[in-house]
Amino acid sequence: MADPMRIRANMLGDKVEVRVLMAHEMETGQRKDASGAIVPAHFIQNVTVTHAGKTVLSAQWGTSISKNPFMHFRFKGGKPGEKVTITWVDNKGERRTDEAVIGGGS
Amino acid sequence: MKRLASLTLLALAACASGPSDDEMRDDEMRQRAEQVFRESFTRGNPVIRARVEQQDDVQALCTRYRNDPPKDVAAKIESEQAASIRYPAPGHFLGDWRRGEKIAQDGYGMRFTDPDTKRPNGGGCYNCHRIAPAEISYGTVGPSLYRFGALRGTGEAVQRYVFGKIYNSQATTACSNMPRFGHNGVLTEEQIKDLVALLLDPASPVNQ
Amino acid sequence: MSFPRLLPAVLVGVLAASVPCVCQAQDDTQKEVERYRQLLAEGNPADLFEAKGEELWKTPRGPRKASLEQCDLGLGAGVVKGAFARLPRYSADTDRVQDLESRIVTCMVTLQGFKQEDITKNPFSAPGRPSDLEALASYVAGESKGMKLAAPLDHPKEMEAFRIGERLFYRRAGPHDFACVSCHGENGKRIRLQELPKLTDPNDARKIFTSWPAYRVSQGTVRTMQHRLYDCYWQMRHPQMDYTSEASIALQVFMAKYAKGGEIRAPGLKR
Amino acid sequence: MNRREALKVGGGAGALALATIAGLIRPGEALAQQQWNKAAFETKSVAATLKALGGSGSTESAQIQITAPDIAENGAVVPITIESAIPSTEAIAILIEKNPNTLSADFDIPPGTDPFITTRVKMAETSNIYAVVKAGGKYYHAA
Repeated sequence: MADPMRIRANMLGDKVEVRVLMAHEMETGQRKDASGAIVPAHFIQNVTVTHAGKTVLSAQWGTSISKNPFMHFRFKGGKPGEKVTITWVDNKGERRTDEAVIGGGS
Repeated sequence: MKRLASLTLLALAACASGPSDDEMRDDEMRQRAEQVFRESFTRGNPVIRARVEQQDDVQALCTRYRNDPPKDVAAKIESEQAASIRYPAPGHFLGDWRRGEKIAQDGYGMRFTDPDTKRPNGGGCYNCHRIAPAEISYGTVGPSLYRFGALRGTGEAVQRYVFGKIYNSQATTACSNMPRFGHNGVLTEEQIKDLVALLLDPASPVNQ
Repeated sequence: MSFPRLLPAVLVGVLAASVPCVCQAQDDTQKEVERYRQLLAEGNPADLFEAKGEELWKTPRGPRKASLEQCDLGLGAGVVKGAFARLPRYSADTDRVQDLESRIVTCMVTLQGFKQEDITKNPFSAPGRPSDLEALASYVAGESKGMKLAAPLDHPKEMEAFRIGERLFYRRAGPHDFACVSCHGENGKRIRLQELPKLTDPNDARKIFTSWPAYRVSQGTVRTMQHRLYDCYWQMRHPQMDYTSEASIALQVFMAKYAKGGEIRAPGLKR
Repeated sequence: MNRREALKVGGGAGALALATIAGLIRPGEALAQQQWNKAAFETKSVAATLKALGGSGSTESAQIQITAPDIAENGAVVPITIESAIPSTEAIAILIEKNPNTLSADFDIPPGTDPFITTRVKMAETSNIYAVVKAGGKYYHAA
């Protein structure tokens, strides 16, 4: 199973600032291994961030997002103590969902 | 520290009664370190291992004096290393600067991940030197060589000097940080001539 | 100083729009590289390894189905906090000077029953083959973040290791005549765009020695101090250095002497 | 079918979001039904990507700011921030002109979320970076 994400969610004024790191190889499908064989593409295709049942960000990614992806964004309407939930799904159908509690001012 | 080391040597030279206690301990420590070195690279490629276990005289002296040998030792190293240089025939120092640029960029060769193929070794010159202006990713361990020919001239005497410097850097500076590319068989005569051209050919981007 | 075996299918990208002019090339390049690093510092993927390492540390594993929670890293069984700030050091139970990785291996063998040969055969990760040791080292090092390096280095074996490390630091060998000091003996130098620390200068040593393990963006993984030394010897045209070999630890004792007092910033983030 | 088209006609993801709010399905399940714009991610030029995203008539805008270092020490990890000052920004896409596949990422920005995103991309070689913004149903771009 995929390793957990690291999510930091903190209030910045009236907004929630979210920074997330995901553990994923993000294989392009163009790299060759030591024996010269192509390593099949393996990458996150969809990311969804929800807060209080509402999607606050959704993304589609291609193979050119860096390994161990990082994302930073801000949304309105969250309060300290509430949860932010992030889910990714990759091209092999593997998925991972993690959540973080919104902290006070950062 | 460096000054102390050379004084110790002079004192030793003047003393006929054999090595001092300090010198004995130093020698013991040297042997102990050599043993640790041998026991710490046991799994590597045996060819590469053999190349590093045994130091040549120059390597041993530069290690001992931490690259700052006393004058007499330096002079001896320089004259012996100068004698080892195999120069090309007069008038044939300049190769092709375009090939030289490739060699200067290339760090390939003699590392444990470099497969033993016919691919020639690189010089890796940009690791330490600024050379052609288009390459902004250059090192500063060695001096900038940008405009080398424009500043120093491009005549045969300079060509011969540059060839010798790349072939065996320690012929001019004992214990220089720069590899002895020709002497140690890292680069061929042809490759060194291409590098001479990179620095000295008036058409080379180095001299624009 | 890239590591071609591990580099992804992409190379250094320089944005065409603004290649700096020749006159200020060096200054501008340095400034942009600094900016690049600051942008990356916003999220260090080493965090992922710390989290994984903590989980591994606390999970019963190995033939004995034991966790590493009772591991003695030098401050007593079970003390992780601050342990990295006191390494490398002499351990009476093994009668050896040990670094972080060597001590983790000792605990994996004695507590969990792993075979030393098995865990040290492929200690560094490769694409598709993660390394427990990289994660474990990240976790333990991270538990000393903000503390000052205070390895005692006064035991006779530690003092002997220092003298051996010192000799090895200056030892020139191989077809390129390289020694550690070839790259790490002067201030303000760099290889390509990578600045080189002068390891015998406390100002440099304090910053560098305490920032490994580190996430290396060029390799997409955390690399440890053992890997840093192995990689240096690769560049020096030496053979593969044995994992946790005596030379690797002697060199760390040598460096640690100059790095004492430096604030632990591991796991760091590097090119 | 192109997911953008689905959004335009007001079905697809919009309906799923409602279902999530109602607690009918968990976010993970909603994701499984989410689409990935294969056609757009396989394009090999800026023009083709714009076309695949439905933004062929896109106009250049000074209200889109792209922040990236001029020099990336390593092309495997290039930090990029896109910020749009165009009112009603709904989506932000990142395009790398010289990459084997031009489109790198496409972010949907719902109301309440800042039109601002930072991520990290791989660059195969020195290249221009384009940002494409969809706002109020129209497309804008910047390089």
